[in-house]
Amino acid sequence: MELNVKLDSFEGPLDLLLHLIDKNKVNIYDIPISLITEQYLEYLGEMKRHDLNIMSEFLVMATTLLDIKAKMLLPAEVTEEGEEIDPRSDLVQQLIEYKMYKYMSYELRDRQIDAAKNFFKGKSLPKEVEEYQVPVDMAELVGDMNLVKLQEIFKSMMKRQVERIDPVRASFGKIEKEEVSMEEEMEKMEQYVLSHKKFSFREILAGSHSKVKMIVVFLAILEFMKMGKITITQEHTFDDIIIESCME
Amino acid sequence: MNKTKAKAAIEAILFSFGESVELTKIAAALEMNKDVVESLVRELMDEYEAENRGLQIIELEQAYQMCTKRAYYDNLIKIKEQPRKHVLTDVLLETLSIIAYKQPITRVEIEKIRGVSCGHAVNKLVEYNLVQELGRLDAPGRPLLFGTTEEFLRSFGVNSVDELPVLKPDQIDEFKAQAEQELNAMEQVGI
Amino acid sequence: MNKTKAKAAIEAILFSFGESVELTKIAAALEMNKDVVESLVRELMDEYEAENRGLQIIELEQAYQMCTKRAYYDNLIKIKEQPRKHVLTDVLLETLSIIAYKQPITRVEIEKIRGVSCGHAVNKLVEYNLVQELGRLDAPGRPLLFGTTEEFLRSFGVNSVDELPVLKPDQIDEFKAQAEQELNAMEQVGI
Repeated sequence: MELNVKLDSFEGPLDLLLHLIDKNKVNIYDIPISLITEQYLEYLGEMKRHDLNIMSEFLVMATTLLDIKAKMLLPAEVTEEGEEIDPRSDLVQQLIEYKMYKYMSYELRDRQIDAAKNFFKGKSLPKEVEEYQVPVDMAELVGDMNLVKLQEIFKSMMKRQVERIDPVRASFGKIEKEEVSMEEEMEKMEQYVLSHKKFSFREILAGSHSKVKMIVVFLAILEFMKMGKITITQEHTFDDIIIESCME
Repeated sequence: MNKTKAKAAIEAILFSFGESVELTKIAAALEMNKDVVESLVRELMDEYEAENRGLQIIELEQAYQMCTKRAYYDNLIKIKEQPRKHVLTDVLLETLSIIAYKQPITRVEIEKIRGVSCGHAVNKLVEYNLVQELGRLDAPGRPLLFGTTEEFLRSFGVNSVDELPVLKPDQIDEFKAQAEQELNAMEQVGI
Repeated sequence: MNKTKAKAAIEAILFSFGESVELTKIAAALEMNKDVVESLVRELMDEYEAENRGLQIIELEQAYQMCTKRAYYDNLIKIKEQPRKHVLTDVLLETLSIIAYKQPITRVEIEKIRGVSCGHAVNKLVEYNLVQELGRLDAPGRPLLFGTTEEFLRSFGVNSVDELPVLKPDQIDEFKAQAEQELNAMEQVGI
């Protein structure tokens, strides 16, 4: 057999198999497995070995073929209904499905060539339409927001601003590096949860003077939530978050 | 708004937006019932079929878009450059046809059909905006599901994925039966 | 090419350009005499005048352009209106509340309170006509001062800014005291 066709030109092992079936003019439902396996392995021998990824895909098929070949030599397995199982049937199924999509891909290519003959155009809205500003529906925009809620938001923000100014650190003259250990914080938090049962998120964060500590406290809370040791609730946006213990 | 004016308005909308416009949007713009608008668009599409029109209206899954008829490509290409479509290799086309017919589909399923890995091909198709992520499969590992885009329909001249040419997945068996019949017929005549 | 097809081709050309196309260009695409093409364009223009068309062809010094008839501008605007949904996000509400209670206020002062930049939020509030520029502060850089608008008062049901329940300076001291108390309580349990 001539090996003038390089493996690179095949999309994969199925593609190569279809080529061999076609070339030998054999029936896909009755593949002469010895012949095809032999030819398949010959191709593989010719294959450039530099791309292991491609190579491995072809090798998987080679083992499948050899496996089928071996099974063909043994007495046929029989289904519950007493029908003989053809060891090739799975491969045939796969080949037919692949062949169908391959056929469809040619069909798609033709369609793409035809469809490229349609010209589309971009947006060309008249100036008056382009410049039109959609009026804002104030009732919809403001929704159920009202002055009382707005004031709550303002208050909570002023409070946050005060809290950002660290009262303790401000009285210190120098900055000390703070070692924060997750384990330690978890332990402390667990005790706090046990002794307080119900407390506020802000309350607990106020004790954290460094970003690292805040993050660790936050992580500890998340961790406890995950473990089901606490539940959290928040009535409205901007409200304080209430943490409750679930531990006995 | 009478029927004639409504159709004229649809024409104006499709022309000036250029891109595809959803049926619901057209209906809202006309302040008319969706079903009525759909039948009007269809009437308009039919009218555009007439020989004296150089344009056509295409359907893309519940959306419509105006474009030139293919017959005038030769005239247009003389004075206007057609934006280049991506050249799709065999690998890309195969992968695309599998996605088109089996969507929503995971990468592993595509690979099972093709017998080779296809991560690169899928990424390329997503990059070309022919394929998109459709969400995740509710299965171990929550793999991504892929499907075709509106751009796919436009690029391949298909109205909807349901209207893809011939074979649908459930037709594989039929296809097989046919092939077997042919085979038997051939054997009978001794080929 | 017969007259009907030539006119259809002209329609396709004018559509695909969207902008004005010179007569010479159209003639080149059709490989037809300029004068013949001109008379064909005029015929087409007349046909477009019919009531059932939403488009028109206008002439611009030996060039032609396809565009929407003015009568259908309202329909186009309705489509533009559809996707927009305005909401006051948390960021906008925070910024608005600061402006409402601290007006007139500069952007830098707002940022000092919020701890993050707010240029985008302020612009958005101005666009929504809830906030307006009140002038400039007599300070280095002469920064803009912002305050609430009449629309704000109307929308939030206030008669005048004086009616805004104001936070008094001693309330801020109270916050500070509260914060310190909480802090001490926490330190006692060692957090």
